[in-house]
Amino acid sequence: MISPTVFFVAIVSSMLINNVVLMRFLGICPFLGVSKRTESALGMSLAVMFVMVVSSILTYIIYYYILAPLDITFISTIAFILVIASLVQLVELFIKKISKKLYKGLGIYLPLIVTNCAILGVVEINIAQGYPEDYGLFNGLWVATTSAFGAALGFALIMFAFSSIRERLEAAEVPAAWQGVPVSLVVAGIMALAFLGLGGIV
Amino acid sequence: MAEKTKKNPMKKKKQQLGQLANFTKGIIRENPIFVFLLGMCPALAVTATLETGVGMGILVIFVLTASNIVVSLIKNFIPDEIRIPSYIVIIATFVTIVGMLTQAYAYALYQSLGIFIPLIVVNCLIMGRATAYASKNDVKSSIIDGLGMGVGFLAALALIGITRELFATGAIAYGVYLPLPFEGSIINTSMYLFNMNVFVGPAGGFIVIGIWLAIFNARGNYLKKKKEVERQAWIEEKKKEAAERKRKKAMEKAGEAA
Amino acid sequence: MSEYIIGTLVVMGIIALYMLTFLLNKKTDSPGDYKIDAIKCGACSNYACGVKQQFSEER
Amino acid sequence: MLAKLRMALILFIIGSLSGLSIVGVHRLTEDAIAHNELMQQYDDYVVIFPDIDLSDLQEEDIDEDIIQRRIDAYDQNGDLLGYIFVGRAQGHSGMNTILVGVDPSADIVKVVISATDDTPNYAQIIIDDYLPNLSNQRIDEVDYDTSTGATNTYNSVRTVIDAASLHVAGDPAMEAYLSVFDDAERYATNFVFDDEALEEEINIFNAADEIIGYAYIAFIDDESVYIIFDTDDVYQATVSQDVDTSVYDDDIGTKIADIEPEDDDLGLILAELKDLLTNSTRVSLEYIARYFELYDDEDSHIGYTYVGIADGFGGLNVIDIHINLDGELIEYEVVRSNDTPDYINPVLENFEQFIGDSSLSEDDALADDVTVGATRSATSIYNIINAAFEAHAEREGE
Repeated sequence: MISPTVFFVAIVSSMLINNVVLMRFLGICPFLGVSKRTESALGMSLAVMFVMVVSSILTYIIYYYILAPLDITFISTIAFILVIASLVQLVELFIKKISKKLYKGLGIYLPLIVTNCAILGVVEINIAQGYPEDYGLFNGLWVATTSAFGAALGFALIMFAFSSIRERLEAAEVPAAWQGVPVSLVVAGIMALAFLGLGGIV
Repeated sequence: MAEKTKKNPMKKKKQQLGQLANFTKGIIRENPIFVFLLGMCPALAVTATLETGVGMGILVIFVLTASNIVVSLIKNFIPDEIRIPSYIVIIATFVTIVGMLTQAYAYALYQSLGIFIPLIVVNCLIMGRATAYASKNDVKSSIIDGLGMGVGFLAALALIGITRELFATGAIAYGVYLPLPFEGSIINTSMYLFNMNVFVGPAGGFIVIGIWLAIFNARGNYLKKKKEVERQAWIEEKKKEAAERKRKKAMEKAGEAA
Repeated sequence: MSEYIIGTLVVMGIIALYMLTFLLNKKTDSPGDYKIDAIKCGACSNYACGVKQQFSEER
Repeated sequence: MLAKLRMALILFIIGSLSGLSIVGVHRLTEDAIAHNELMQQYDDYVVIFPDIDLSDLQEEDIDEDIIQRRIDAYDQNGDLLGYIFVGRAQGHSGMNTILVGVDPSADIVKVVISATDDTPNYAQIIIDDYLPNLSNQRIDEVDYDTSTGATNTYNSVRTVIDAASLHVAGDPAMEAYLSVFDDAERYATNFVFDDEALEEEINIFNAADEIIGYAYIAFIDDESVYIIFDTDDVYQATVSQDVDTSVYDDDIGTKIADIEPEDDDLGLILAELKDLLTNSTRVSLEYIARYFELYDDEDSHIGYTYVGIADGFGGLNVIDIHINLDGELIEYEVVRSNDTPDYINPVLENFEQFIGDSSLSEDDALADDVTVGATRSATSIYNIINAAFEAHAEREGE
């Protein structure tokens, strides 16, 4: 069995050190677009978290149990994006059937997730890490899943933090040219500087 | 449209002009990054140097133009129901192909762009142009639109890349990532004056784009203000003219009466 | 030759899967009268346009 | 129905076109991609050895924590250019892959950082200012600069070089042993002398892990000299790069006891060795290398001195254990130790309670209040004394 520290390290490193938004530049669109209100930021994060973890598992299985044995890993890009897109469709379908409330809460974010590069990005990174070499084919799945979960947590953390900052930013007096996105980007830059300091943790 | 132009040569000229405008609109007026904020992820991630930015831009131009061509070719055959998924498949196919070509013929670029090559699939710009433009227009203008938007994207990435590379390394190198037959550096201060590592990293990316956006906003605001002032002046003039006319009319009336 | 067949078949399989889920989802009605209007700005199903709108609203 | 069929047909066409074009481009590019991936590795090889023959690369997977691979580099004529060690070590952000090129005489040719996630400018400082200094130094005695900035990157380079130095092909000691014993497989330090000239006693093993000979490492004018004997203490050879050993060529095949050393540097060492080997008996136990017979001032045989060696805290501890004819501990003395005196002295005092005993109680010897902070010192002495008792019992049994 793999030691628990591997999972701990996977979570911390993908959540804080290699944060998807601030360090890997993934999911900038929702970061700028859906962070105006804390509520919507959290809704988006939740939807992303679910899709990210499940699609990590699915793509891992598809890559290592179907594409790799058939020696056709070169089609992984098209396979991954279609798997993610199908997953999103399925999730939407189930949410529609299960609960109206949930659909109202999360449904609006689901179509946006397909074009969210954070999902595809994390999936590609997970595959590029080559976990099976380090942990074995099956155990690697759990490490990949954990690190996808960590990445999603990191995304949620940044979305929440940034939406809170933005709520304050609304009240601040910003020069006309800097209003809106420019000042948001500079704020994000400063946040990224702060996150650089976490580099040595693991 | 085409039939009408045959009848009227003047209109044909206008349309040619329109094609040029169609090309240039993507570069400044509808710049994907600075105006529409499309494709921000690569704009931040691959612009640490000019060359990686330009490389990304070239790949995007290729994918964008190719998918625009295919989409506009098959726009009449695709049932509305499966339009979006078909486009995703087409784009993903081109991205996979472009990825393999890069890996084969520009390996250094492939390595430095990393996962951002497959991520072209989810670049909103490409999907956006496919649904908004290519699916409604003929092949020729779709190509021009794709090229124009792509060049605009490339120009924006290059601008960000130049800024970041200059501040980070004090030099602009070429031939490192792109498969050029020569290599060297365009500008080389060869001192550590500008050697600010923060611009290579994520923080620098955010801040540089933020600053450029602010600059473009300031310019936009200024133009708007100028336009507004001109409009006001024009309105004043019209008002004056109208008043003059009224006065004249009144005088004429008075003259007649007299 | 077999590489062509296997590769094409797998790609087609995944496309079929996606289309199936897409059509299934499309056929499923949203609950109640609630209708999501995510793709407001036809150009792209992303928030970037949304940002642009917010941006101009803020001004 | 017709609409559905049409949709299915269109899907089929899109799918097959997309699949075929992807596979087609793959077939078109796969050779180029494979070539690129190979060239990327080889690029660094060429930087290290410009004359390398890429078609004749012999790679050996090592698969240790740090060193991953060793590549033997030959030139077009088939002459050995040197070795390349590929290692991975932790840099500032993520693992750095570092290549160390070593020539056959164990001098570093070039060090290349082939993959790094560290900040490019910092890595560049190391590449520009520090890596060139490493060239032409002996890999096992590299004089590292103190790096300012980019310490993590530089440390990863150090880690890989140090790890590679353990692997350096053409290990002079092993070569010396192989020149005498064709079947020599590995060697291990058996004993460390507290002596100016003599340094170590080495056991030479064959593939079946049997001892096939002994070697003594000595220093003459800062040059290592390997004096080699077989298991019957028959002189086999003296191997050294610079020291002239031909004087003793006539003695090859003679037992050490019968050699008459001359009055030169090597002769003095041989005389010392002769003295040692004729007066002591070898023991093959883990912590005890040999014993001497112990005589008192009137030359009567009163017991044995067992010379023990064990890992302490600061390196090897060498301790003499004196045991009388009844098997009781008379005395022990530290011949050599690098452990901190403050730690080892209380431990030594603690062992005084066993003087007169013929066995050790582990509980008393390693009592917690004594060994606090000095566990390794205490354990090493305990192991040596214990082994001395065992050796004594074994000798009595014979």
